[in-house]
Amino acid sequence: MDYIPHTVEEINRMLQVIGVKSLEDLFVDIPPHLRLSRRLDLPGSLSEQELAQEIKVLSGKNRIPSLCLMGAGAYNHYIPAVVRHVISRSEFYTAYTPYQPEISQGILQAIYEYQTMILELTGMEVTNASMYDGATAMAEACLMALKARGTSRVVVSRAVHPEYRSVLKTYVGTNNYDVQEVPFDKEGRTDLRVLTNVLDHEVAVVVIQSPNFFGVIEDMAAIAHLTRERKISLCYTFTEALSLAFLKPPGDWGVDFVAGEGQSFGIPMNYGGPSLGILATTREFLRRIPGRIVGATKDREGNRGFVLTLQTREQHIRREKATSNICSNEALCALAACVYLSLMGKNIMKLARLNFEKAHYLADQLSKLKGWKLSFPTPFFNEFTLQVPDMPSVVEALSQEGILPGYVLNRDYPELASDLVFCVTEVVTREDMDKVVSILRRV
Amino acid sequence: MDYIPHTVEEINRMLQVIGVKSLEDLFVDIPPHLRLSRRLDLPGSLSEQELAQEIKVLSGKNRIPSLCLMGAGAYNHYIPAVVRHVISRSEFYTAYTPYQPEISQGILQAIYEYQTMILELTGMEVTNASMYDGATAMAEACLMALKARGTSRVVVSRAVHPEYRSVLKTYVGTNNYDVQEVPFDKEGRTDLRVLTNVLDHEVAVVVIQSPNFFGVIEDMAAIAHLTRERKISLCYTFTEALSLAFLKPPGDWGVDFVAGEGQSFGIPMNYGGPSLGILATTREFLRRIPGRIVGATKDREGNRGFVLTLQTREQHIRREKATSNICSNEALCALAACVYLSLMGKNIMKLARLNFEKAHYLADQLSKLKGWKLSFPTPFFNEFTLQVPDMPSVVEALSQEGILPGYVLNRDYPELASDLVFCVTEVVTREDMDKVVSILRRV
Amino acid sequence: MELIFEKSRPGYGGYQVPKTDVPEIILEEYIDSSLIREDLSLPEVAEIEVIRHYTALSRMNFGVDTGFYPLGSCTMKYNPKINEDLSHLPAFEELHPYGPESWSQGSLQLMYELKSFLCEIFGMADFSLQPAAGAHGELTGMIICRKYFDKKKERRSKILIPDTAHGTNPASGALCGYEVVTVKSDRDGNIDLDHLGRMMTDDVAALMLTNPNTLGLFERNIEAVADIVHIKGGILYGDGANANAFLGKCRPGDLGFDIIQVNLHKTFSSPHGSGGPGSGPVGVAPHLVDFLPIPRVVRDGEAYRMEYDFPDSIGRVKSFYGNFSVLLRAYAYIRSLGAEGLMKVAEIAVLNANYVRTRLKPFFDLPYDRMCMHECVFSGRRQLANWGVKTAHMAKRLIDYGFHPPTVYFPLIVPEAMMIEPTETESVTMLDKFCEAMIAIAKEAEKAPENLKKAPLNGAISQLDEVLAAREPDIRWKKRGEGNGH
Amino acid sequence: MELIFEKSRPGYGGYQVPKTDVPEIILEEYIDSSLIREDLSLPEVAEIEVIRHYTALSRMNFGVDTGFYPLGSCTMKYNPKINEDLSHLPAFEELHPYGPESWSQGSLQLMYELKSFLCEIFGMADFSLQPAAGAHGELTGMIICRKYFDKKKERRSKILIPDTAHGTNPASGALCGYEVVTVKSDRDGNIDLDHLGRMMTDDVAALMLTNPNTLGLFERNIEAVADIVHIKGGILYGDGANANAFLGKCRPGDLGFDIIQVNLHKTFSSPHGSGGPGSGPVGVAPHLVDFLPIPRVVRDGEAYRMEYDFPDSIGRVKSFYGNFSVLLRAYAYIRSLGAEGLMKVAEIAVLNANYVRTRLKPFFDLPYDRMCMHECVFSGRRQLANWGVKTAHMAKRLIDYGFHPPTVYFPLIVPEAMMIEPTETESVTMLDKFCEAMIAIAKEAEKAPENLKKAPLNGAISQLDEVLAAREPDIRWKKRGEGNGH
Ligand SMILES: Cc1ncc(COP(=O)(O)O)c(C=O)c1O
Ligand SMILES: Cc1ncc(COP(=O)(O)O)c(C=O)c1O
Repeated sequence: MDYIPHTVEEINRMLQVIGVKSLEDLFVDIPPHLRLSRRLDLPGSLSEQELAQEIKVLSGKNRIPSLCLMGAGAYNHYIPAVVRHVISRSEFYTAYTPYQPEISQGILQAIYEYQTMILELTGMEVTNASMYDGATAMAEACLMALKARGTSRVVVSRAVHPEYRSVLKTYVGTNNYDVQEVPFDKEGRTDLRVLTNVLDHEVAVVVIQSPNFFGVIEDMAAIAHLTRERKISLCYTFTEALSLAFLKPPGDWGVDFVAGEGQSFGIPMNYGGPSLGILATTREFLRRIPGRIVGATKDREGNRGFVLTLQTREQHIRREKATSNICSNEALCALAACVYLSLMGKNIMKLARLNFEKAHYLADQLSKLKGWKLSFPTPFFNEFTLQVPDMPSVVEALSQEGILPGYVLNRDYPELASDLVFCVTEVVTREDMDKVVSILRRV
Repeated sequence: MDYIPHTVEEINRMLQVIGVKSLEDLFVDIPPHLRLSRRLDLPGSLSEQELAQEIKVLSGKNRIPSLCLMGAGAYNHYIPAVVRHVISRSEFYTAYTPYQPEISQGILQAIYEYQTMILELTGMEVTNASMYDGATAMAEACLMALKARGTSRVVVSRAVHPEYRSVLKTYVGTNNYDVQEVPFDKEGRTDLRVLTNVLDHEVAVVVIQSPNFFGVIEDMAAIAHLTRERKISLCYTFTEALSLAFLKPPGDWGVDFVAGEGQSFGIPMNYGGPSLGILATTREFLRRIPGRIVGATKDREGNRGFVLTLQTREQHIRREKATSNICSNEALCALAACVYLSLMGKNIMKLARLNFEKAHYLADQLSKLKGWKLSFPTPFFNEFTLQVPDMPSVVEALSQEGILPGYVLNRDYPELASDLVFCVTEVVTREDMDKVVSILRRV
Repeated sequence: MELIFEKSRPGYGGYQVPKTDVPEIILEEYIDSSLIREDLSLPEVAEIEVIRHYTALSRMNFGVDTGFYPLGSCTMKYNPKINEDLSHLPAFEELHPYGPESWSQGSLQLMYELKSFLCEIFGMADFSLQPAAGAHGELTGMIICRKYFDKKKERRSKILIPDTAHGTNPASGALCGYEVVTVKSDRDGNIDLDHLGRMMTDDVAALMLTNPNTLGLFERNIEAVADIVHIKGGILYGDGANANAFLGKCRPGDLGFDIIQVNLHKTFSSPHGSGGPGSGPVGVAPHLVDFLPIPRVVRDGEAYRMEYDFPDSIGRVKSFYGNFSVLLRAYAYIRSLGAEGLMKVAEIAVLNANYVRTRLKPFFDLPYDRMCMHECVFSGRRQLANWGVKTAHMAKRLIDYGFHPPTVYFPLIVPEAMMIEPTETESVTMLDKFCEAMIAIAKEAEKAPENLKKAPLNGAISQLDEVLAAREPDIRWKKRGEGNGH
Repeated sequence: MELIFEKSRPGYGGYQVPKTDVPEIILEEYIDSSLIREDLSLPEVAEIEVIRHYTALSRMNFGVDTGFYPLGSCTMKYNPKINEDLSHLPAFEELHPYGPESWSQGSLQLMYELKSFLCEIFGMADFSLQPAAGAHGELTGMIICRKYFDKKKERRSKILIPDTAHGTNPASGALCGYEVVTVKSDRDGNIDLDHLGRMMTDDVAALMLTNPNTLGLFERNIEAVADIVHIKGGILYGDGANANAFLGKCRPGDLGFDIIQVNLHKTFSSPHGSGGPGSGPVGVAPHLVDFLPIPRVVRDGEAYRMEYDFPDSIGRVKSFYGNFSVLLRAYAYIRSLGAEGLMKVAEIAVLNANYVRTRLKPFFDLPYDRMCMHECVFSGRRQLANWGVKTAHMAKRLIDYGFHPPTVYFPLIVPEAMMIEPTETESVTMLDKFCEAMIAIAKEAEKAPENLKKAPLNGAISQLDEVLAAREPDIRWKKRGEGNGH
């Protein structure tokens, strides 16, 4: 099945208008000996019905857990039906970046609304229309800080998501900047003593995740105090956007950048992507932030309207002097988040609280099991780390029942070889959790 | 979860405007002792997330066969994705009957297109915007004929779908009209000799299904000859609309009514409904046909536009003198059919041919099995009846494999106690069929 | 806009049929070629053209999701999106009606429970979910009436219907052979008890009553009405299309109704689909249960099944079991709202209607000036008499203001009727906007009537000539040269 | 239109959070209240309001499904609906990235096969599916360059980029610390070989070349170009965003490209989502395979898994594995079309562009008058010089005719550029309509230039003041009284 609406007669008529004899003649500019002289070696074409059948067979090779206790950067939240209905409006999903505002007011206004919501959630002053994901948003925030300060080092907590640190290293390393990691302490928080020691004049920015990879809420007050004293930028990152509806807005701690992942706001896990990179900062960076920004303006009659603005930051105008290379971003995911947040309204605070309560229920129940204990005695939101007596059996027992266990830390943190990070969201019921406990009791 | 967008303050303000004290005061007209003094005894309310969970649990109690060999009035055809995308446009599905044409041109034009397609398929002159289903369309066609002729009897072939005959009896019986059934012959077709004998002057209309319930194609030429000679109306009915793309259009035989089921045109089986009642007739009945009709007209500027027309037939104008009581019909299903047929175009003839070929493949293979044979040696489309050696084992063997066997005839036709009607559509692959044969070979 | 046929280009096909995987056969060996179709004139267009065509058409349509849709008697409330999604779950949608019942337990259970909910909500003994729409339910109810009296060997040839009734009521009665007799309304907008008393004779099978009636008014004398009918051995049939007004407040069964049909697509919020599919379950009092259509879903211990063995049943009114996907949405709706939610529906629906009634009363004639239920009916006679502006004009003008017009010219007993049903899902902000538009239009009727008569003024299409359409019916497209119309 | 915030009514919430089923806890016992948020100012609106608001916004947007969208360089082709549906299958959508690989075999196999298809189509040795967009792929490619030379211990600080290149090319190069040097184009619109020869020195890491370039022209001297770069030890990077032009006709690997990024959302037909998500896989020649990002999907007998152990890898450029749902659509697209379908895509895309080029040539300046590939670039300089009509005006005027404007003012070397990319999914009927609109506009420019300058004339909104927006940035809504803008 192709999607080409041409009959043979039409093709011939068009060739005539162009003044060539055959379709081949259109490709004169490709040197003949460089032409592909064979057919591509691909499986045969499929009709729609056959395609649907093939893909369903593939989908059958995946297994969706009956219960998901994994977070670690991708969260299994309930997505209200309204979100899908809105983003399935073809006027949205088949459009491109709103370069022509007069016929793109729909997405422009929605992104302006989205920007407002993100600023409410983060407590910051400036944001953009989205980044690729949380990890790249965080890496770009650091590049912004490095360029602004003209120094060479990023300090990042080891309690930041390992993949985020990895992306950071790729982005920052290629520019001959340094990344220095700071360990966590017994409380599962970034070790403040070590942090204090490494903050020399080469450091441009400190990156802290909260709740961090272990689920632990970091001591932002202390860290912000440290960086502020030294006039070093502070970047607050997060993987679980719902925590923003529970915790004090990062802007209140006086951070310079908030960069993280918005997948929790109405976007399916999708095996890890697409998701939504959120990046917010202070007014100082209004003309340096990467990515698209929508602004309000007026039309000839004085009506409010929306346009892409501050484009002199962008690649298509400034080219090599642009603040980033971003062109396509994750607009449809931003729209999903916008709809999700509109629907939730203030109730999202209740939802966050529900996550908190459920996670604490499971944490309490599991810590009562013999040999189990919380790895860190520190407040958490909906993820928490547990030290377990016999890791392979635990993982095996849950998997056997189709339950996706928490994240096994030992690959990334050999010192936490018997620790697991669990996540509990609103879709997990008490019954589910009691079942988990009873399975694990038998291990 | 309710869907009521009122805050308590707003309710109070509204009550004030109305000039009453409480919501209770609005219900003064209901005599107090007739009021319900308790709360309705219903399960507790559910949030969206909980609802979705509950319904999914219910859905898990259904079992969709791995392979469906059942037709018998509901057909498992492939539905192209485009159909769902169009009927999911909320401007269509959340609208009502287009009483106000100026803001309903979308559905009005689509139904006008649908009417045209149905007339092309049936070869008739007049049709409407849909009926409830095939069975009621057929019953209403008979009522039309009875009223037009002023006689009292409908003759219906026993090879017509049993449920259609049952609906006919309900509709026609309540009006003190008679229904007389005519048996089928050894070929599985309506017995022409018996038919000839019963066609007296009290008969208003003869109903023939083709392909009939056994899948057999009726001898329309002979039957039409019979009825025409006696000036009796002839109603052609069908359950498998796709057969219209394969067989000579019923209009070509000179029938007076074509009434049947359009579910095959892009509508899921839905456990039997909603589906699409198709009713078409001759110009003579233009002002007697039940249901909505869309017509083309002009606006003040002379532009073409569409309106509901010939409404003097309808209940809201003519009340007890209306040609029927239909108000809501199956408009969205008609839209689905319209989109389906637009997409298929002439290729629907190929699709029908594919059904024919596949059905004949399975029929050939199964008739080779020991003790199996075609019940009727008569041409068929995609359904066919087989006499099988050991009915319970056959049904059991297929069901065991999650295969839905054909329709077991013995409840409706005790004389065909060891016969099954199979159906093969384009979604059944040769591999599927070979598997069926090998399972049955082992029975 | 061009028709899809006018976009057709010979030789193009938008859909690719899968290649055959069975041995090709020579058609003529299996079937006489005289039986086979030679050609079929359907549009030849590409997938992109199909999508663009119908997307463009959708954009020429107005639905509840587009805006306020106060179409009286139709209960155009918000249709929850989750219910749409659930109705499309493959395990429901792909279910064959003739699969073994053990493979359909989910759907059967849902139907069984829905039926029980309806019994509780409406106070009836049992329900059939088979009818496909409200009018279909009415017909079913009337057939039950006939069967009931047939069984009792009573000959009753008439049914009574108030002059306010919806057109489907007389049409449904007539469709099963009853003579329809109209009963007058009194000055309060209720059924005239005296007139009813005189008309209610021994040969009357039933009174078909809508309560609240189509004026949006509750029949205050419902007890007396029921008595008059029952004393004469008649059946009190209830058109339940207006159930949105009384959910949880009172129950038709308790009011004396013997049969009632419920419009699930109205009260229980299935989208109206541009005119269907709907669903019109019929509920009956205990003495009529035996007459319900077959099959009926029953419970057998833990399992559910269809039961056919009811010798007094009227038989089937539809193939299979009803419009399942509509039943599912109604079930989901009831489960979401629960008892309190349903009662709140009635309360707010009635609140909204009375709010509109109160706000618009100074500007339009209100023939029955009393507390209304879920809808209110104004008359445009003042505007017609003084400035020659018809209700139709004002209705069309509302389109320019971004609203769907109310139902007009119904009920018939109100001249220049405008029947406004806001439903409970509209906010007061929306009602205020609507009222302001109506008030502006009332002023325009006074100040600029000529302009008003040309409405809608801003649309892609202007007033359509309905007379022309009926006089020269053109109900299908024909190729140029084939001539159009009949 | 009002903002969703302006529709907010205090006290209202559109979504009901499930009741808790665990024992309530006293928050303060678990967490210091100074860490907790007190309030959150999000819109307080009902579900019906959310749906109506965003439905209304959608109706103010133009997509491929709305009409012709010849936005050059963006390949706005039809997005098959079946691919949308398949990408939403729960077994794909609900998959957690950290589930055991044995639970993700379907997704892994799809990624593995897609990667193999891309290798075959582009003639590269291996691909990484991780980058989230074209520009992200460019960045990844540049980082690979750096790592490659680092490993070889060569210090190369510059990259060369032709003056026709898309802005993302220099931006991506700069983002990883390269000095960007521009190479001129010759009179034919190809890269100037002499200039290239002079610029290609030992400290140049790579030439970033788009072929066909953004003038829609194939680099005829591609072999010579590759030689010049390779002789100096440089890398030839290909921006594959224009791959729609050559699918099945030639392969970048065969042309001498060492690295290429492919924009799946363009060539392989994922919808553009109003600006994303996209996907920009990066393919490399054999000598660069070791540098690809980790993890890489590999096949182990019958099973598929992610492999992390590539010591020379540049590391990760994104969390997890790529934009999977975009990959899925691309996979479905390639499976649907097969080899012949893909080649037909290129043929018809090129046919359509040349048809438009030929038809419009008499009316607009065509700076490079030769056979084009999948797009053609006109200049509006004649209209500007003679009648003061800018390309921007003509673009806006197209909106009135029902078309999305082409890309304008790019590529930068064409004054008043109009870059038209019809794509293969547009019928000749549509192209004719578009050409007629363009010709009408050319005539308007001559006859009624002042009117044209005010375009769009018929929309809900007129020309927007972009200067104001940038001068007084107002990037978020604020409550009245809080003041707006910065
Ligand atoms: C009062 C009343 N009764 C019955 C009906 C008929 O219902 P349906 O359209 O479902 O057949 C309607 C429909 O508008 C109605 O308003
Ligand atoms: C030639 C070219 N290269 C690169 C890009 C960047 O691709 P993306 O938007 O996916 O980042 C574009 C996008 O328009 C392009 O046209």
